[in-house]
Amino acid sequence: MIFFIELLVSFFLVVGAFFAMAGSIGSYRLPDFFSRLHGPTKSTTLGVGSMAIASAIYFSFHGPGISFHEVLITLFLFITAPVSAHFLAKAALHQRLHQNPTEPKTRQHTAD
Amino acid sequence: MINHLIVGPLLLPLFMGTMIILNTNQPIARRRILGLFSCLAVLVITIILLFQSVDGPIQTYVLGDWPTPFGIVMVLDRLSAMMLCITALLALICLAYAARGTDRQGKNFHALFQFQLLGINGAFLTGDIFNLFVFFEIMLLSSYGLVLHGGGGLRTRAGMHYVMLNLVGSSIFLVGVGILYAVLGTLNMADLAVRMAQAPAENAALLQAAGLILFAVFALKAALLPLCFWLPDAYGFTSAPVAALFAIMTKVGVYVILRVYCLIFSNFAGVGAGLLNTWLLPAALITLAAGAAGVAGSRDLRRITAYLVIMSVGTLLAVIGTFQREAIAAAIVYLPHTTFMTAAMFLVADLIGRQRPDAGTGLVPDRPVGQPTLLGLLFLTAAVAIGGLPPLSGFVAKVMMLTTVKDSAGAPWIWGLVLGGGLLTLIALGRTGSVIFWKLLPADDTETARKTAHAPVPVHAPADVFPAAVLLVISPLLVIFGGMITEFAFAAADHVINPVHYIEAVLGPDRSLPLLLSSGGE
Amino acid sequence: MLSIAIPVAFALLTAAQLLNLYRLLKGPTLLDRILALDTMYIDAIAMFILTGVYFRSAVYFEAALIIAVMGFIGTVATSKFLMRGDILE
Amino acid sequence: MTLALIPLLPLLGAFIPCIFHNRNLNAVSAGLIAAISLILLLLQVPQVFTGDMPVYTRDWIPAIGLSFAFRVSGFGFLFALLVLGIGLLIVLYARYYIAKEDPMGRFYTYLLFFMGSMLGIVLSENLLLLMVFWELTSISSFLLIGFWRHRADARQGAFMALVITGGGGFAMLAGFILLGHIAGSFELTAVLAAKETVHAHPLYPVTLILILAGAFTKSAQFPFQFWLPHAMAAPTPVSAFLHSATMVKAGVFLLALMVPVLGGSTLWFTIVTTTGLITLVFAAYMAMFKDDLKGLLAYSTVSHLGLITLLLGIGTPMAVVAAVFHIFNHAAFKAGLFLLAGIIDHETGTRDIQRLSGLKKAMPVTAVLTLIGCGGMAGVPLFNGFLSKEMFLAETLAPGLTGAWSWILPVGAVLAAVFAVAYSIRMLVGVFWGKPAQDLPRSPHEPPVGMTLSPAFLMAVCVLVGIFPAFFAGPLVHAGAGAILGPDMPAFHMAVWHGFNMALVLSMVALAGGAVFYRYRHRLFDAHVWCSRYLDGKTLFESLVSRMVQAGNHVIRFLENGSLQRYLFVFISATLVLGAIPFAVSKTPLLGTVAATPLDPVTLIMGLILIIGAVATVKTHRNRILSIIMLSTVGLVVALAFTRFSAPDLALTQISVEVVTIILLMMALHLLPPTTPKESSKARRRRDGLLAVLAGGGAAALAMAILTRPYDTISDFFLAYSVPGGGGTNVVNVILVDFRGFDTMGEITVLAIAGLIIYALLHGFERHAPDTDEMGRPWTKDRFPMILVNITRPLLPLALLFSAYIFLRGHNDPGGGFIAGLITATVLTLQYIASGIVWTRPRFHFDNHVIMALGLILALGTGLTSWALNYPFLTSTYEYFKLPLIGKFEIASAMAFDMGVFLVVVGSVMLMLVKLGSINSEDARTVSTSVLVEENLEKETH
Amino acid sequence: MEWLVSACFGVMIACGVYLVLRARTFPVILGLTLMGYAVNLFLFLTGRLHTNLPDIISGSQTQYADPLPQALVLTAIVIGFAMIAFVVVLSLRALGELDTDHVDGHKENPPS
Amino acid sequence: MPAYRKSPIPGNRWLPHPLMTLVLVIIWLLLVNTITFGHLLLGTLLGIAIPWFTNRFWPERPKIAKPFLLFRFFCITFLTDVIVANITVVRLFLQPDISRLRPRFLEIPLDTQDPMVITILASVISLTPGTVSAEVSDDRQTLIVHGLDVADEALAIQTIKTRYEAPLKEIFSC
Ligand code: NA
Ligand code: NA
Repeated sequence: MIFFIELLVSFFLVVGAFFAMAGSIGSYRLPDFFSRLHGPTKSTTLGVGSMAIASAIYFSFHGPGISFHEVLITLFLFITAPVSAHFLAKAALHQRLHQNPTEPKTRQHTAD
Repeated sequence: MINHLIVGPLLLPLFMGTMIILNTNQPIARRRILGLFSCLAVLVITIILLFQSVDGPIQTYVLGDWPTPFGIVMVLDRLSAMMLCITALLALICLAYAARGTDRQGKNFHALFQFQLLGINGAFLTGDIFNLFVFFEIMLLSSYGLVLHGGGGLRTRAGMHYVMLNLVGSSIFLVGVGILYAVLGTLNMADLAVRMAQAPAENAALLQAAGLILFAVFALKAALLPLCFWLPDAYGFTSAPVAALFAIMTKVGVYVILRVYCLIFSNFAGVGAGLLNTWLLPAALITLAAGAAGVAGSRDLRRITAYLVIMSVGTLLAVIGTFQREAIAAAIVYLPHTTFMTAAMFLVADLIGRQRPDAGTGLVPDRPVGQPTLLGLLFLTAAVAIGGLPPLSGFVAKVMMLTTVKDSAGAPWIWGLVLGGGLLTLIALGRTGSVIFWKLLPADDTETARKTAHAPVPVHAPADVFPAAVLLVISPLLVIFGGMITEFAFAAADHVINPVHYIEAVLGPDRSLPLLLSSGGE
Repeated sequence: MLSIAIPVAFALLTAAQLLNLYRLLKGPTLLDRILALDTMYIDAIAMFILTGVYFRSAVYFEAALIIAVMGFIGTVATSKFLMRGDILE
Repeated sequence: MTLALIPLLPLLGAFIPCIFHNRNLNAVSAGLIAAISLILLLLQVPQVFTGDMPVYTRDWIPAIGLSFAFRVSGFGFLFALLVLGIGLLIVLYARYYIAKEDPMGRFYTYLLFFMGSMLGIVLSENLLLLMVFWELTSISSFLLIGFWRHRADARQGAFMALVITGGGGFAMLAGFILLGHIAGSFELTAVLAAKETVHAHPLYPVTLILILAGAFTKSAQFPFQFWLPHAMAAPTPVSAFLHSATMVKAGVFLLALMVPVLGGSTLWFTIVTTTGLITLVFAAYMAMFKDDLKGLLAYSTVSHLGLITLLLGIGTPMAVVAAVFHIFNHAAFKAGLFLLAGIIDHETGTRDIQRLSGLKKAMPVTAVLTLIGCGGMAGVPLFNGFLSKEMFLAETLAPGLTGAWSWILPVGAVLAAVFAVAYSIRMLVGVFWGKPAQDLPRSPHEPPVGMTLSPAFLMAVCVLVGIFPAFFAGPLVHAGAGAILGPDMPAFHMAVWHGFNMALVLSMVALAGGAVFYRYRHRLFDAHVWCSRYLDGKTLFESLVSRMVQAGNHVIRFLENGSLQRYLFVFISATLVLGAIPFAVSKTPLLGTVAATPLDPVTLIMGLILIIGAVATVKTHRNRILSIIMLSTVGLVVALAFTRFSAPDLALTQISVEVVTIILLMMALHLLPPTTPKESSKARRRRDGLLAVLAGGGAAALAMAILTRPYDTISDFFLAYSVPGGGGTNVVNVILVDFRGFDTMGEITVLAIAGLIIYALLHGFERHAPDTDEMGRPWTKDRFPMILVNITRPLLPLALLFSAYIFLRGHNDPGGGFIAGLITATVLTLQYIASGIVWTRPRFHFDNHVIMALGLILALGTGLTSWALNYPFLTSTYEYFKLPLIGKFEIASAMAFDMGVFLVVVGSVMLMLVKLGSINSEDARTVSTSVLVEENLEKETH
Repeated sequence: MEWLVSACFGVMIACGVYLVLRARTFPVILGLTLMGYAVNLFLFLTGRLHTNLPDIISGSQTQYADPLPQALVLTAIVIGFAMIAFVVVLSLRALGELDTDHVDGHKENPPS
Repeated sequence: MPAYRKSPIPGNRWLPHPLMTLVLVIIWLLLVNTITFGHLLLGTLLGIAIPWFTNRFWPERPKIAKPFLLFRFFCITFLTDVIVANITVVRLFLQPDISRLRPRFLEIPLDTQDPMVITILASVISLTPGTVSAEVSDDRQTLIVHGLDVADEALAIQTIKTRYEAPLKEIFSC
């Protein structure tokens, strides 16, 4: 295989994986839910997109013909990830607005 | 020439069940007709198959035309033909009973009934252990639906226990099948038998474990102690025609035990040989004893009948547990008798209970039933048959069982428990009969009676009583044609106890050769 | 080149999954856990893609796409459960 | 065949009286049937009296040795004659006795049924056939005794009779089977000839005891005597029949029948003689104190049966002759006495000896007849009982008896005879002599002639036999005893006067002693009251039965305590133990020889995540939604594992199923409590935890055992034939839709059934969901968030396209109908989540039932097409086509099958979800019922 | 590798068993689901562990994973899903009929 | 709940949704990863059949007034912003002192009430620099956005409005 192609694939793979991990680091480190939300929504999505591109390049040069279908994954994630995030944020907002001062017993289970 | 009739008892209920689904929003009469027609047609087919099997060899039907052991195969030997026939007849009768109103108590009764039939028939026919799992699931899931049909707290609770136990059972079944495949590399039961016979010694424990794990599952289905506790509530609280139909369900467990442990773990099966020879008999005897205790200790006719089902399973498996040809023949004679008669008792109990507005089927005095002579006669016939008193079928079966097991090591125990259990049954049913029919309350004797004193007691139409009567008529017929039936039973037992026949029919003579050699010829 | 890149990518993704697991177990709120699970799904997609490249096999593509679809639906359903209780109404 | 008809006529004709509503017709028809039977019996006289034995045999169930075989031996003839003769008399008598308000037809039906059963016993040639009739008498007597069903004593009496005699029957059945087994045949002729074989067999004692148990219970021998007096609750004609010629006589019949094969051993002698003696004396003693006429007669019957038993126990030829003779005599006088007691009861309204008095004025004929009967019963000379009793006394003195027996027997016999005289006098004198009673329920007078006819006939027999025994009874007794004894038959002569001998002395002692006892009876009564408390078998029986019921109840309540947790615990433990046993017992190693594959860190960490997820599911299980989320992790990692180990199809399926499952769980959770209370005790949690750890350990060991073993599989066939045979490169899919298509057929049936049941369970089921979440927060008012709504719109066609893609490629690449179906169902679900049922349902307006059904039909139809080409069900075919421009493409029949799968999946999953979603919403329920759907959409559109 | 997979299977079974033995319907259902996952995994294991040998017949591949267990697992997954769906609904129905989610219908919590 | 209305887009009974058909054909070709006439035909078939079936589910369809602008917006503005935004965000995640972040909510007044435009806008915001859209007010007048590190609130709002809302409004001509 052409070295350049391999380099390109390697680059996209590592960068993608790095972004994915960065997203998780974000969710690991950040102090509150709304901030944590940013990591998976943006970084992880982009990371996976990057890896999909790597795959597309790889298979275009390895398979029987050009391979673009990985783009569909990226496309789909780009459509859905913001909606997921929006939904989670919405739920969090809703819960924050209606925070009950006297928390029932079960709360202790929820928050370790 | 392919005998497509063999899959008739499967495809017909499946098709008709589907047709019934399509008629979900139509008047119920249409679903009833479809269901009854299906049962009738299946009955005709199974009778033809039964007659074919009497003289003919074991027949096979290879689905998809793939060579065995790769494709799934249906196997029709004498035993499975008989089981099919019993099921079809019972189903027709129960459905006729249910069509008098039970089917209106909930949704989708008729479709579920057909699928129930499909599942049971499949379990009898299939020659593939994983396919057996699939049919078990069809059978169980339909039975869940039927058990719960009509609703109500007690019924739902009992149904839930039944469901959850069997769901765990299904998981365990898969583990058992998995081990067999993982070691022997096949799923076809005949092929499993052949490979079992050739399995090296280092796989012995694993294969035996598979066999015993499967036994736990089958024992649950058959309601063998200590796995029978779900039964009294489930059968006692469900609707009568369903309980009656379920008289065959425990027999599916018995059938499968007979099949699997006389084929895959037969006496010629090398490392798996005679796996249950030491286990089955004691378990069955304890079951029989526990069933007898339940019969003696219950205070409701339906529960008594449910325990009678447990007793009959104990009896059957105790006799089968000797693993002798003659004893198995006796079990084959006993099986239709006990199935039909316990089913009949469920229906009779329902007929009685509906005419006792306060007590139902409970053993407490109530006002007289509306049709004492009719119901008394039905009850008496069922009681005599179940109690093993002559001249009805229970007697013949009992004599045959006692005669055939007399040389086995467990004979004294079997004799003692079968006869003692019979006596307890007699006592319990005698007591039941005298309380229900003879120990009457005047119409205004008690508080509750006064309340319902003017509630009209429903009078059973001939069509209500007919199904139960037909079931009961089977008993004397089994005696009158006892000669033919016992002859058939011996022939059927031949097929069961000698796995070579089965293997030869499924895999051809070449593959059965190793087993034949290991068994030292025939 | 790829023989280095792929293990590195695997290591990064696995580390990401561990971090997700931490958040999943730690919470503190239910939404944090749902978010962590959603991230696990998406990282799983990445793992599928990477596996496909590693094995030079195209059979993992559909699995990746289906995880994307199912993960989305799962997250939406769970969030709606928290907000409305009723998922289908 | 004539032979067989004798018992069969009454049996099969039993229903005939029942069909008439006229009392005379009832009686006439019954009488006619009995008479025909009698005539058929009498036709056998020439043969029987010349010593021949007519036999009729037909095979019935050879497998168990049951044949349809009858014989008329002299003994059987004697019995049959009694049964039919007395039976006819009773038919006549009952016509007058049974009250108008009682169902006479039913009475005669039972009676004929009973008669036939009894005839069957005495005429059977096959032991098992005899058993059949034996138990029939138990059943029919149960019905007869309980004829007056409203009376508690009748019910209890009937029940007791059934249990005791039926239970004895079970023992006898066991004995018969053993006997037949030892003798090698169930044919009576063969069995009776097998004395040596039987006696030599180790099972002889068991056999003997079992058979005796049957005979003794039936004949009410000690200690089973107590049921008989309570059977007196039956109508008197029944009692007369049961206690003279039938039922109880069946026991002694059987004893006599068995003498040639079982008799002659010490064991036989000891058991039978002892039992007979105790019964004889004890019952005679009890009879003295009975105020009820029938009670007195009942104990007398028991006592006389003891006498016969004793004779058969002694077993000498003359004893057998005496026994046969006494059977005949007792039948005659006892039947007559019962009928007379019935007359007294009928005419005075009471049977209480204390109340009755001086009836001889009002009822002279009855008095005379009773006198004859009592004479026979007491053994007074010139009445028939005297003759056989004297023979009996003579036998007790037989020189063959040694040791203690030599004096116990005669003493006991005399004592019993004394009591017999005493109670006979009491019956006669107490009722007919003395001052006429004043306060009787009815004013006494003679009964109708028809009613007197029967007892009169019987009493005539008593007198005639008593005076001319050789003429009237000689041939019968000769034939009867001869049939039992065969060549051992002694020469004897029956006459009133045998000369002065020891037996006569004893007879006289008895008569005198009896008179004395009667004179001083009041003193005895006082003593009796004290000891009778301990002698009531009925109380004992009832307490036994109720204790048995209680014990049974305890057992089942202990075993079946209604706790699912316990059942599951038992089930899982049992499985675990069963699975462990082979490893514990055998020494084969757990692990095989296949080397382990190397572990990579990624797999290790994903495995750890799975383990942590599973444990977390348990840890968090009280907080249910949290637990669901943990469970999702497990599902996800399992899907990853499938991918890791070369199963992409499984990964696709697992992940799809998992999400749908989670959605289902959450939908249920909305209505269920959000948390699980902490209610198990610590001990239980530890116990469950231990079982869980053991089960998990066992499971892991099992997996290791498998993974380290080599195996040889049939799968190579699938790999080899997938393309050439099934036309697909995705072997897993080809297995599913082709090689093992039948499994898939079943699998989609399961799905459809689940849909049906869920529909049935939730139909009409409504439940209100909580108004707030578990923390008390209100639900958001934004039911259908705009952004989601707008995203799901374009997503639907895209996902459907994807679904089509997955479907079409399934045969050759990962995918297939099932996964495609799940994708379609979930994206449709997404529409429901986004826009609600009310909006979505009309837009996806197909009836889910119909979709499911069509799927099943499509799969079924695909399978059936192969029938047309004479191939088995589900035989597949495929063809490659080449079209210009399009190129090569394949059409496989399996695709149509897969389409069926697709439809079933979509239909059933949608059915489940929509039904589940409609539980707490009335609007949704309304719109879900398909009839309204189109209208709704129309309304919205305009 | 075999050790790890076996351990995973064992832990899932253990957790499933523990949950199945609980007194409320919901944990029991969770347990059944978990057991279902575990058993499917086991059934899959009967074909042993294979890396990168998917059962798609192609000219370049000479070895394949055992396809039969995979087919069995697919069937088992579907059946298991049907069962879980049913039992979920049953638990609701039982709640409606018995007014409690206790598996034995007990309304009052027995003291622990 | 959006009201159902007749399709505002040209199309007839047999081809209710030409644009969707085109998109589906393209996606089909992407999925199968080959371009042959057979697949083009199959894709077209599906592209016609699926909208025909799903027509009822998508009653209100966006009108794309300026397709070219759409292309430019997504392929240039959006894509670069996503990449830049991610690098920024990753920097924030990895910075040693996480407490230096200035997370806050922004309330963005909306100039358009078209649901589709709001949806796309919200999505775009979520994928680009440090913002996640959290809620649309009931009256569709404001979009609440969470910013991860907001220095100047007004500036951030202004950027979003000019950089994303304006072009989107133009593309969908509302
Ligand atoms: Na998710
Ligand atoms: Na008196």
